[in-house]
Amino acid sequence: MLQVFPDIKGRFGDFGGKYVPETLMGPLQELESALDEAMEDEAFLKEYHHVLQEYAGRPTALTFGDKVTKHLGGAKIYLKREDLNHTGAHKLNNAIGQALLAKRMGKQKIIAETGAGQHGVASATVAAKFGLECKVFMGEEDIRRQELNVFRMKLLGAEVIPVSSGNGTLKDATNEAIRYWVANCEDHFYLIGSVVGPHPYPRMVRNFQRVIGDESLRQFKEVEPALPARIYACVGGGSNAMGMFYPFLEKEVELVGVEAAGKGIDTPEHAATLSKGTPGVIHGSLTYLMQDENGQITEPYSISAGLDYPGIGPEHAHLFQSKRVRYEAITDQEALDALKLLTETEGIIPAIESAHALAQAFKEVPHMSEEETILINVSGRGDKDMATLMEHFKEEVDHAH
Amino acid sequence: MLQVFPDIKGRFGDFGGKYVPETLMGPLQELESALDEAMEDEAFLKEYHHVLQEYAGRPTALTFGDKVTKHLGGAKIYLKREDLNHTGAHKLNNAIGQALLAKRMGKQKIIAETGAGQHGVASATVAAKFGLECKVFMGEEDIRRQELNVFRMKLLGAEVIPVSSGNGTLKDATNEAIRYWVANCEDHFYLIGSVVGPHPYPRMVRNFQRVIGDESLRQFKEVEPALPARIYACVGGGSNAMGMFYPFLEKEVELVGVEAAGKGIDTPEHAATLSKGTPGVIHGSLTYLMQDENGQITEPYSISAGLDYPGIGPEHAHLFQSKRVRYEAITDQEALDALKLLTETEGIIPAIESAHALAQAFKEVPHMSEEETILINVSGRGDKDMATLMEHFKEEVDHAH
Amino acid sequence: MLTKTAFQGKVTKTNQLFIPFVVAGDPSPEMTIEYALRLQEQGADILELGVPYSDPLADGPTIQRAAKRALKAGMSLRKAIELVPEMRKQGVEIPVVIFTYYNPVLQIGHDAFFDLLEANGVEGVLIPDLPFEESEEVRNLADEKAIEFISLVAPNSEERIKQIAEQAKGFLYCVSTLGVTGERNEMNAEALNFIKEVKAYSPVPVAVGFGISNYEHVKLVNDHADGVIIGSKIIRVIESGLEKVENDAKEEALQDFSKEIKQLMNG
Amino acid sequence: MLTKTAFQGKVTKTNQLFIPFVVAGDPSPEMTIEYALRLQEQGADILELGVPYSDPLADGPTIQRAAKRALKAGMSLRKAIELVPEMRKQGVEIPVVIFTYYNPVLQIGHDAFFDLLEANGVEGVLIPDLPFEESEEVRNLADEKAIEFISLVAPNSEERIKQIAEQAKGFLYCVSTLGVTGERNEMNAEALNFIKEVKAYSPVPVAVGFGISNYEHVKLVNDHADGVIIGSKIIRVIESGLEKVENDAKEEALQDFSKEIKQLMNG
Ligand SMILES: Cc1ncc(COP(=O)(O)O)c(C=O)c1O
Ligand SMILES: Cc1ncc(COP(=O)(O)O)c(C=O)c1O
Repeated sequence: MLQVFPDIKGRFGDFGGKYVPETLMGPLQELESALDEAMEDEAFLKEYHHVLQEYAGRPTALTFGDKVTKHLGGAKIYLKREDLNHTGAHKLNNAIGQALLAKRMGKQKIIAETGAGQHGVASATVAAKFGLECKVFMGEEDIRRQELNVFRMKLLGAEVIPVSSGNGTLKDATNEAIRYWVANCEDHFYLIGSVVGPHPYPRMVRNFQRVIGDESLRQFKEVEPALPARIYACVGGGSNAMGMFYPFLEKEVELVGVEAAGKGIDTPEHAATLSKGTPGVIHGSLTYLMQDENGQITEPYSISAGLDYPGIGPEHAHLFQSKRVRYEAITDQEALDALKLLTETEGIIPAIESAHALAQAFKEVPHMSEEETILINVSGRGDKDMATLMEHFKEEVDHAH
Repeated sequence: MLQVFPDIKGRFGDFGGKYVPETLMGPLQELESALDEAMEDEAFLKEYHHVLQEYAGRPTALTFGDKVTKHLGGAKIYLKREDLNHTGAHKLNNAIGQALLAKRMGKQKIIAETGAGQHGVASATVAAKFGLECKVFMGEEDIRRQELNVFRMKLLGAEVIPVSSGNGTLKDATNEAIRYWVANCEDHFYLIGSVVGPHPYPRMVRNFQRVIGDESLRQFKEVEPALPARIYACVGGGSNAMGMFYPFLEKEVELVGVEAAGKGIDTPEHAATLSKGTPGVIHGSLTYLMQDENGQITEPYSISAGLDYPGIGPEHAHLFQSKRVRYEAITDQEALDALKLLTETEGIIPAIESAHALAQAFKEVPHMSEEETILINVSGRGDKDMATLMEHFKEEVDHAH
Repeated sequence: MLTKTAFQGKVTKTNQLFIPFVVAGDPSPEMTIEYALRLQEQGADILELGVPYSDPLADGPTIQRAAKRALKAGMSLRKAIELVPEMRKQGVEIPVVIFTYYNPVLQIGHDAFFDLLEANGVEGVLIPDLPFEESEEVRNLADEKAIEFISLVAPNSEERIKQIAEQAKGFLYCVSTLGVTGERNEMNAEALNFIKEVKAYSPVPVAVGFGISNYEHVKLVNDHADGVIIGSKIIRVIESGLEKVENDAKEEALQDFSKEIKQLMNG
Repeated sequence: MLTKTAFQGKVTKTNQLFIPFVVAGDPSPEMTIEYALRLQEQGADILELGVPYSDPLADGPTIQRAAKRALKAGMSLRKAIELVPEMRKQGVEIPVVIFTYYNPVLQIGHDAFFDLLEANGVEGVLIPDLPFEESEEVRNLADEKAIEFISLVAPNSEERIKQIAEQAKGFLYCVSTLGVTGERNEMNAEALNFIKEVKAYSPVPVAVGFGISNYEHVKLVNDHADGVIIGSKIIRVIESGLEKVENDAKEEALQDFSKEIKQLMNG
């Protein structure tokens, strides 16, 4: 049965585990015990769901995309609106869960890594809301690229710590956050932003994100007689996808994870970990990753900062290997086109990350029947991507009229 | 009884009416008839509420601000979270209502005015969603200041029409939109963004925004035994405030509207229409406005583009005159301070507009008893204000750690 | 052929009315009087004296520019009204209609406003943003003071056309095409039908405005209505002479103006 | 006083162990051999030969910099292992422990990796991100090949301290303070208690690492443990000589190096 994953060693089939310096084994054990207790505690779960509802704005809407459906022809398109979450993406669901757990464990300080800044903002947000001290590790290159989110975190009271090691991007920020945690695990809680990292993180983050799928299942039943034929979600680390997929794993629904093909998976510039990577260890977990022949991790590329990660959650590696989930890859250009289409037809500007899922779905629906339905997880809103979008579309829209 | 306002002539006490060129009298009459029919039509109301729920993400949350309450001491602070609405502010509620009405009237083209771009984005959004052609009038000065929102509207497929008359700001954009409507009223629907303009706009917009107050009333009863002692909302044109206040007008609740005092109401640079203006006619309505001794409308000032309007909805003028609502004014600096406080304590970055309501409430709660509760309408999120906030806070937050 | 009485007999011509519009104070009060005199010379029957306003909802860009110039020169509603006796002194004899938005009137107050009009010998008043439904008090005051309150009707006034036309005073201002003031190149056939309907109800001359900018238009309107109202076109002629006025070639500018107006009205 | 056997008798000294760490290929394979020889001269008992890695989770900035230099110079896990016979040829006789992150090992494959270690005469292996729970297969392979699999214990390993210490091979690496590698100025009293506990369980010498950067540290550690592991400090000495190495003053750099190491170990 799928639901018994991960096993006691934190394995999803061949993947997962805890590949960490000895100093972290204690803190991970402490985390696991606290997590297991918390997830059995009605009061904890109640508080988590209460905060989701009265603070984050859940449940997020399930929107029927009537216009885009008409435009494309074929299966009916439904959108799960994680873009309506407070702070603009699904990331907050997990941040809330972990922050509540940190508080419960008596840790007054949290650390987090961030690439584009979405998880950093979510972490800074829960730190403010729950009165925790917050340090966000962020690559120097990303700090330059995401000035606005850096400011936002600081305004929320978080300290943003520039990481100059490596290439100064997400992978390096994660390394540095882990190093800092190693040295300061006694009173610090490390709030990881996706279903990656050593056990129990992949399980914990999935469980704090499964609210997406749980809600979708319930909402879908209210509006359609049958479950969707396919569900699409983009995959960076894989948290929005796992959160969406998990409650559907044992249902008869085709699940499609969409990676970033960047400039094309036949070029060196992509972030299609499952399509082009190989198994290995990254950030404490055995999973697929992008690496050279010597096992050195390589720098990924995607136009969307949130998918620009050389690894992937170990549960995805397992679902890939077991073929339960189909994984596809979408290029920058395809994602941008899908973003534009959704914007023009539905008045929803999605995050470029989410646009990868949209693009794959938009490719497929015209070949499906009108009786079928599909569901796409719109993991976040596009506000954060405006600078990028302007670069790509400014001329086009300026000449539209 | 308050609820009978406006009367058949569109009057709220002494205020309101239709002070428009003769050419608009026909279209306004047509609009009024269509509106009256629609609001009696169960199917129309059902669709409006359906779109609010499954597209805009309503109901928006009612959040208890436990940390800011503890920080300030005194009455318990509740926040109505219009910032969680799709596109980031209450403006969409009204845009949805009017767009549905436009469709019902068979008008395939909408026009809208915008200052900072929030209503423009909301209009462009509903235009995309409902398949309407959309022209947004925007002052040239505002276009320069709000590049991002301009791009967003264009990406949504709207045409942004630069207005160079006057000072190239909201007032002038509104003039120009009205002029364009005069010339093109046959097939164009004018989608006004606040409770201003000639009858029936103030009533219509209020009724499309009252969902804020209706929800709040219901949600408040679920969490507190008594109604809030006071309710606060910022007032630009006055739509979020009217929407919030309306269902409470006959309840025993003190209502507080908060205008923008800019650099101080004793300076020439403010937008405190009720505090410092006088009755007159602006944009087709008899109400309070800011003008010189010759009856020329003067340019207002506020750090928040959404409050930077020289008039105010006529219903507010009436509620001011009848003293049912108390109106206060908050300076730029006070609003910024309140914004920072909410951000740091609750992890919510509000729009600077909304921060005016917060600031007034924060002044008052310490003098209230802990048994009392208050409710603040957080009309929008602060994402759109990041550039302004960076200017004001960058140094401060950079030196915080 | 004009048969109806208007302006208490001051407008007695039997041919078509020529009603020009200028903005008081554009570019200066003195020049406004000069232009008024030239317009009278060219056969103007009634002068619409526009009061510049910060937010002229019913005006196109040309008149907006004129208003901006006049405001810059310090013009106001009160000053515009007080310009009328000055005009008279210098020879303007045709009736003057003060064209003003409502807000400045409100600030002076209805009674004071009409006292001012009366005291300065103003014959008529037109308030473009005060439609029939909002104007009862003002209309009554105008009647008391025997000042003509000019009403407007538009093609889309529909069942209100009759109502408005029947109570019209002075002359009835017909908006020939939908839209704000400005120059357009074609007359609208539907508009002509509309004029016919208006004439059937109106006790006073029916003049057509909004968009008349050349002799062809004038002829077309005169074939159907009792007169033409010309605004933006005249402002543009004034505008084209601004440089000369500024450079002390005032006389030349005024000669050009007269020539252009003559051409406009007579082909 | 050291009494336990380690490295199949190759470590036979009865005084305290000195276990230096260098990064293979920093700044070049040749120089790594030179430094190894100098360390042996200064009394090193075992050499930890670090394999540079792109994402060294357990290392501080100093070792990260060294890894970057070595990667730039083309170093890899395979090349690092193949450097060992070269060292032997040039006179390095002390046991060599390959220090590598797990991912490069995985890419070679467990069996191939141990074949490679064996073929090149490597005595030990340390994989900092392969904790006890994940290392069973690797430990078994190491045993088969009679290669010492070096384990680490940390103060927060708690009930696992006993488990890890009891199965330790070669020597047991004690993480003296929480944190990644780097230089610190003070030794931690709690850490000393922890060392005592570890020694009680361990069948092999207990060496302390992480943060040892001067003679005071060395003395303090030697008072309680069986040896010291010194990494970052040595890398910094190497770093300070980089310029000389580049400028063909290699001999001088090596002399400086020896002097500094001597000072570090003997005060
Ligand atoms: C909107 C959005 N979607 C998706 C992702 C990718 O993360 P994950 O794959 O963990 O959902 C991110 C990461 O920042 C994101 O911001
Ligand atoms: C977030 C927000 N609040 C308030 C306002 C002011 O408008 P109103 O007074 O109509 O609510 C605006 C206008 O753009 C706005 O964007």
